[in-house]
Amino acid sequence: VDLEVTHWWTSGGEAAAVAEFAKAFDENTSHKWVDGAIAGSGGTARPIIISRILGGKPMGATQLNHGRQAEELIEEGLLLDITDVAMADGWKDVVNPSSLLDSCTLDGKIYCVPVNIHSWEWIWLSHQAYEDAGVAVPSNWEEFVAAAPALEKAGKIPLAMGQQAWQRSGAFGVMSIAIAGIDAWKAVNIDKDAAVAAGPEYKKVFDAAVNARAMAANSKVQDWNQATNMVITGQAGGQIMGDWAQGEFQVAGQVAGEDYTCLPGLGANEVISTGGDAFYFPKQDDPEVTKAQKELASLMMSQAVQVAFNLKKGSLPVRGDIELDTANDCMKKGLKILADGNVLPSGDMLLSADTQGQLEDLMVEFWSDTSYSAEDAQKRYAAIIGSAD
Amino acid sequence: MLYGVLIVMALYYLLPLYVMVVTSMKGMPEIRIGNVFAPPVEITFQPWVKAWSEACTGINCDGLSRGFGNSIQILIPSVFLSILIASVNGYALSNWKFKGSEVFFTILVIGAFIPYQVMLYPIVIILRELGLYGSLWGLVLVHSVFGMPILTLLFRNYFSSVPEELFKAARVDGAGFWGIYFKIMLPMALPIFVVAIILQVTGIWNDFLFGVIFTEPSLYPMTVQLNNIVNSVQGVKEYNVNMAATLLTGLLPLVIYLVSGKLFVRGIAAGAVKG
Amino acid sequence: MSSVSIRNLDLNFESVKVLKQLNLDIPEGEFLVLLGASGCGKSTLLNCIAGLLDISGGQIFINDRNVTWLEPSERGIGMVFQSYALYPQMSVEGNLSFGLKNAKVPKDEIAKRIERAADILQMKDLLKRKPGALSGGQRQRVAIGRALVRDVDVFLFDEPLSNLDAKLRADLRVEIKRLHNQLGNTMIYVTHDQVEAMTLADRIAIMRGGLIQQLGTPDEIYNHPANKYVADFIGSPSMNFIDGKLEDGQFCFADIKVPTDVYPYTTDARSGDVCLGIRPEHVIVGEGAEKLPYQTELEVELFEPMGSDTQIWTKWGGQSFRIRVDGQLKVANGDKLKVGIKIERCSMFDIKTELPM
Amino acid sequence: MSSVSIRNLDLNFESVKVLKQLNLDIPEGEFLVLLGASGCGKSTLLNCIAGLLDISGGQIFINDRNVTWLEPSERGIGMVFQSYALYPQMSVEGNLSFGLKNAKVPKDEIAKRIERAADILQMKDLLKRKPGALSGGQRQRVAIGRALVRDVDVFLFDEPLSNLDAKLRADLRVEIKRLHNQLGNTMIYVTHDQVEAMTLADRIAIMRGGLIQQLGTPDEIYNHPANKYVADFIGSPSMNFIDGKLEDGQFCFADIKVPTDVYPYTTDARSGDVCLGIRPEHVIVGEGAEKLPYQTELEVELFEPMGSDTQIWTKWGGQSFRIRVDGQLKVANGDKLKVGIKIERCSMFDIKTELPM
Amino acid sequence: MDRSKNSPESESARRPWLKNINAKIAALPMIITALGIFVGCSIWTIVHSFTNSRLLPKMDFVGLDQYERLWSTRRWLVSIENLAIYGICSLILSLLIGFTLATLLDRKIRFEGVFRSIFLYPFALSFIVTGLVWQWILNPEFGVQKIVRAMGFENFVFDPLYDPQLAIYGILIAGIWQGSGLIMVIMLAGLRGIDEDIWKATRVDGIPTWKTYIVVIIPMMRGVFVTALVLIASGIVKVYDLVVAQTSGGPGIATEVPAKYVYDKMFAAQNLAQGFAASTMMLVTVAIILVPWAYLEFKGKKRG
Ligand SMILES: Nc1ncnc2c1ncn2[C@@H]1O[C@H](COP(=O)(O)OP(=O)(O)OP(=O)(O)O)[C@@H](O)[C@H]1O
Ligand SMILES: Nc1ncnc2c1ncn2[C@@H]1O[C@H](COP(=O)(O)OP(=O)(O)OP(=O)(O)O)[C@@H](O)[C@H]1O
Ligand SMILES: [Mg+2]
Ligand SMILES: [Mg+2]
Repeated sequence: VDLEVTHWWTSGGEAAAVAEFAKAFDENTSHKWVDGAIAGSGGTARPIIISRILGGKPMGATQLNHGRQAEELIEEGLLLDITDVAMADGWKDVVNPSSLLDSCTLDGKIYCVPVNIHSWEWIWLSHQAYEDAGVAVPSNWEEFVAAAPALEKAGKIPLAMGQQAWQRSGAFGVMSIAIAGIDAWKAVNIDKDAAVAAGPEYKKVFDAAVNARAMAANSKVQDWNQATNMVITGQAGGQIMGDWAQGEFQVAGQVAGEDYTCLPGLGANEVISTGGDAFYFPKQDDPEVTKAQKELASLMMSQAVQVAFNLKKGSLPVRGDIELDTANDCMKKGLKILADGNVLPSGDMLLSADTQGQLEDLMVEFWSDTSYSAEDAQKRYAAIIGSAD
Repeated sequence: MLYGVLIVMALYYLLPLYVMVVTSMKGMPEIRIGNVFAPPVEITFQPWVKAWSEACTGINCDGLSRGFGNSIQILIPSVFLSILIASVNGYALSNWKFKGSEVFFTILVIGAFIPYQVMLYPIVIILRELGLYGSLWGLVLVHSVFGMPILTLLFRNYFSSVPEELFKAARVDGAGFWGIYFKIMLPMALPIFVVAIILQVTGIWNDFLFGVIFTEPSLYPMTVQLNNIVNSVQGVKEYNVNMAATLLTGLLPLVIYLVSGKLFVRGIAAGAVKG
Repeated sequence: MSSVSIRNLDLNFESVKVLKQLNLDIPEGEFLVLLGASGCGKSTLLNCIAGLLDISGGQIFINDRNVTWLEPSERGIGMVFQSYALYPQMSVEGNLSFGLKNAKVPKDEIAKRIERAADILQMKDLLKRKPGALSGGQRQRVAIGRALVRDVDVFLFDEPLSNLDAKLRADLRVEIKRLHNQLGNTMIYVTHDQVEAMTLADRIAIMRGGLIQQLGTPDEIYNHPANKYVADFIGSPSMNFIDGKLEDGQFCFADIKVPTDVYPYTTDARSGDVCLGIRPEHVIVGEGAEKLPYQTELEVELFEPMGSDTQIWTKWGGQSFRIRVDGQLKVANGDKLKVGIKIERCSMFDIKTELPM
Repeated sequence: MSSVSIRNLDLNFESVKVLKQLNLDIPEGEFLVLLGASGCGKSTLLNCIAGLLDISGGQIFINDRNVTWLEPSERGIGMVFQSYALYPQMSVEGNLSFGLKNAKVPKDEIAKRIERAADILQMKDLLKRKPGALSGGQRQRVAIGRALVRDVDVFLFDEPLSNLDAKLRADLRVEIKRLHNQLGNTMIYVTHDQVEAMTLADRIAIMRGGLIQQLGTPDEIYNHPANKYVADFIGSPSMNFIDGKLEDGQFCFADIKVPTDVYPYTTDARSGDVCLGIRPEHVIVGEGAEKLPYQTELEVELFEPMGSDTQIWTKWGGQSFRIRVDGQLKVANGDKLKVGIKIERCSMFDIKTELPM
Repeated sequence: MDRSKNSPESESARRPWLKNINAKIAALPMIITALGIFVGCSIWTIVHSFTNSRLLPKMDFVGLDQYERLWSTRRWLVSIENLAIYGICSLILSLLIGFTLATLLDRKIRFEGVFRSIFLYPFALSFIVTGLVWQWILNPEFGVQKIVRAMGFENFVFDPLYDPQLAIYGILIAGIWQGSGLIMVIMLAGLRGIDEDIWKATRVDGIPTWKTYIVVIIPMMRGVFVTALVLIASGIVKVYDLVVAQTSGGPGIATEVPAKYVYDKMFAAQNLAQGFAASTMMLVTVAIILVPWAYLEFKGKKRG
């Protein structure tokens, strides 16, 4: 059967990664992968995906951020239960960290295949920028802050930052892990403890964020990769961005450790969150299609496909039983942290899209409006956490 | 003086087009270093080729050409049906008033102000119940519905300006509702049809949201590829390809505008002037 | 046998009553003209007969058939409009055959009828042209032809000539009259031009505010108007009205007394406020004046030479008074004219009821 | 002193010559009517005088001032348009004062002038209304008022009455005439309605194809037309033309010979193809007929009673012939009428040159 | 004589209900659209705005919660303010520019067709394209600012899209560029419909041309302005693509608009009910402004 798969991976590396899925599917099964790519972020793709499912003409499989996004679809019985595949392939044993599988599980049943791990908690630093400014490349957040005036004097932007909401909200998340500490972070994000959010640990985060805001004031790019480009070219000192950024450094021919430095957890708390992408399978009437869906699910989790896919995508595989020899420096750092178990669940899994949306709104405003004080922002932040569901 | 103002205004309107054309013929390195207004040092048509036949959408790398056929396939029936419905509406509203007809019309005009995002889900559900969801005809229907307010307004105004006596003469001659519509009104309505066609071609050709929400990938219009080319969040932005792609996508409505400019003004004159 | 009869016709536009309990019988072959000022409901009445307006009450019969709710095309009527209402995209032939094709008349029959109509209206060589390429008069002829080919019993005309210039209007008027003589159909003709009405009509219905004021032959209407409105409306230049009192068989106004013995009173009321209506041509100037029972002298205030005759504006006892003299008579402002008035041809109206005395 | 004079005026629209070397002198206080068929250039000429069209050649003087290149508002003219051209969103008062305010005329002066205009045109109680709430005649009056308040030397009228119905037209015609008598301004009046021309004009200029065919008083034009075109154009009902030959002092056609001794020839050509023009009123029916030099008998083909008189269509020697009789005379189709023709009042034209003989 | 009694067809004296049935059938699509889609969907939306629907519409009523939250959200307030700024400016400027261009073109100029096409062509392009091009031209790195600086004005600053105070005007520039051509054509058509004699009358009255336009011509073009207004206003309320393409609402939330709020809440934040509440507010506003106007404009008016 022709199995249509929708996703929003349309850039070069992403498309190449998807192609690995398609190739494996076409070669290893009797079915055919029909690509339904929609560019833009989830905001563009999601209504399309939901409409298709609601309209009774669903696709065979679709990308969705796992976590809470799909809960309602599952409750409505619109998504296929693939527990049998997971049991047969023993996912429980191989998926690492296991939280990835948990977020695909509702009432003990598994509804999605996690395909990769992305982590947000990185800062990328430009060696050239610091050289030009005559200061050493920082090794943690404090040093980074301390070096900022020197950079500015040299006509550089200490912190590169794009305009998109998710970048700003993400950067704040990274800072809160590094500055407020893991316990406080957990209290806020897992327990939704508004008191902690309003408390002194988070006050530090907001103060730091005000500082960061000043450092990023002259960064006028829109897209995240344009911001990354500023780090690559030495116009900016650093950028807080997820692990996907290193793809850009690679394309530019830069070498980790020589041309740039990556610090997980801003060099303070070396932990990474384990977000990532997952595929869901809308329920279909045709048993043939169901069979194909399950075959695809199984295939996506298989070792060979995981390796092929993640190498192209630049993300970490979801299986603990894979060695990635070809991985670069930063990726290896990530793998090590992963192996050590210093992991946190990602915001996607903990907060509803609505809450995240509100946080993004807050962060967008906070980062772009210098008159927005730390106190006000923290108050609002605590309120959102308090009302989170 | 008069011409001076006109020429300055013309420059303002032409500037973006110039930028698009110029950029689409530059190589990427040139774009990075130069400014947007500089003419290309080395003219290249590679971006056009790429936009048309090589740019990737997911794993399909056949550029805009992939959606072109679909766009045409969507465009023709949508334009046809939406104009047919709207013209019949306008005709009925101006010549065959019945109790409440003006109320429906008023609702229709207010409908033009509803942001259509709001209606996505209910329409999905309606189409599902009609069994039209995901098909070409479902999309055609959606385009007809959303084109209806403005088009009906134009047609109504136009047909109101046709002398009532003509309509009476046709009734005395024994022509019925449809007879009068097809044999008398349609042949006289060329200018307003041109206007309607232009508005609809533009709207439908440039539509992205409906095309992608109410159909399946095999029917995705060209704008989906355009969106994919232009909106790829990650990776380097190939501005030259983007511009080439946008120009390619806009070509059909542009040509229609240029060809039918005079008729357009005439039609507007007939359809818009009477409030 | 009457060709068209209308019983208690009511027509309202929303709350406005435009036609009120109107009755009308038109014998077969009659040329009836509906005449009245703008807005009096002439077109509305015609549209009701044609079935183009849904009536609010009453009934309409055409050839003794109740057609009240029939479609216009089923009533056996043909209609000619003021703006011609030709289908601009069809040739003359197409215009003529449109109704027939709708009625599924066989091809050769259509051809025959078009030929006949083209013959009658002398427009054989126009058949292939589009209306845009025709002159006003030719268009009007095509419009008439369109009714002609349908072989209808009743022709309805709604001011068919008012868009034409004076000369053409006069010519086409004669043509329509000829056509009526030739075909003998019933014709109902709406106009607000009294010359048209007078020259064309077998009978004229004068309308006012949705009511028929008088129905009669042109002669009756001209010479025996049913009320002051009709008297005023008919006649060009129009009737002079002098307000005064009837006292002892004399009409008195200002300090003038006109003996009215010769006036054929229809009521016995011999006194009261009345209004004397005198048509300009019943005032004789010069030689003939002396023979008349009442004579006076009037001063020329203004004159309008019109070629064949001249209109003269004067004041009679302070009231404006218009007379008509031969075009050869040379007058100048300020001239004094000796005039005689044919009192026996005058009309006298009660000022309050506006009815003739 | 002439109020308006036009010297060698040329006007081309692109390559089309609409006015050709036109000369015209209008004395102060004259009421000149430009009369002609549609498209002959009347409005064009008027617009040139007003300065609304840039002329291609020649000069225009108003009150002996060369205004050829002045703005319309500086020429001392006021203009009244066929479509009234009132400013729809302004009240009558606004319409009247708009031009004055713009010329910075003091407030009280404006008020005075408006009052005067309102007085003259009897529209005091209309001042606050919008044009949309006025009847056709009232609108026309406002349009005239707009020219009036500007205290101009020359009034230009472009078919000011053609959008009105016949009755109103007749009334307003008289009003304009009165206005002229009262104000004494020069007035140039365009129309294609000959009745208007005849009744209003001191002199009429008959135009055709951008040329003035004849310039003269209404009487001259009616009784001594400069050519066949003018003869045909003027007169309602229009002149009968009978084609024939002039042989031995007799006008011959079919087998009829009419002695033409009494006709005042202006040329010596006593033979050739000619055309005899006879106005309907110069054909006498009944008593008077016997006294006339030429008599014949004609058969009534069709008659049009018009109240005060009746038009009768006959054939004379196979050619269509129209006569006018008193409205009291009862006729019927087929009646034979004894008629006499006032040959001395006829016109005779050379068929080729169309000039009178 | 009394034919109505013995006539065999006296039953036809009643009004047949089937009269004009075709017209009613033909109007069905319109009726269905008006009632089923526009009214139906609006009611559906309003009803769901009182629920706490998230990803999928559900009938789970929570009263006015969504509205309370809506009106305490800064982004929504900013959106409304932006829409007001954008709406008013765009309305005025579109009409002004459209009308000015139309008057220029109406003065019997040469190459009218060329100019007209130039002013009109942007309308053929989608908002996405418009947004993209203008984002680019206004970009300080390689757009206008760079050019002017390259010409020697080193301190020249022109980066409307990056200044929160100005960003909405940056969008305005693009919006007007795209839409004013159509308005111009409509105005031009209206001007062509003005009686020539009016022009002559004003010249005889000695009114300057500019004054004629303002005092006489514009008031006469009411119908044209109404049509133009409907077109512009319906576009303004729905403005979305342009913002997304040009700024994605940034910098910060400086260029957020209500339609984007609705869309983001419904689809990105998966809070349908919040989006519905926002769109209900938009609907209500539109209705408050439009219904009385539409009533006057269309209901009471007779044919012709
Ligand atoms: N569709 C309509 N709705 C409301 N009133 C109407 C309508 N049509 C006509 N009327 C009114 O009905 C009255 C009669 O109109 P009608 O057209 O019959 O007049 P008329 O005698 O033909 O006048 P005219 O000589 O101007 O054609 C007028 O007062 C007019 O305002
Ligand atoms: N703007 C123009 N461009 C080209 N030709 C024109 C223009 N205006 C008028 N004409 C031509 O000039 C000739 C005279 O026109 P004009 O309007 O003066 O006629 P008119 O005598 O006023 O006719 P009417 O009685 O119909 O008003 C006509 O043949 C007309 O076609
Ligand atoms: Mg009428
Ligand atoms: Mg003219």
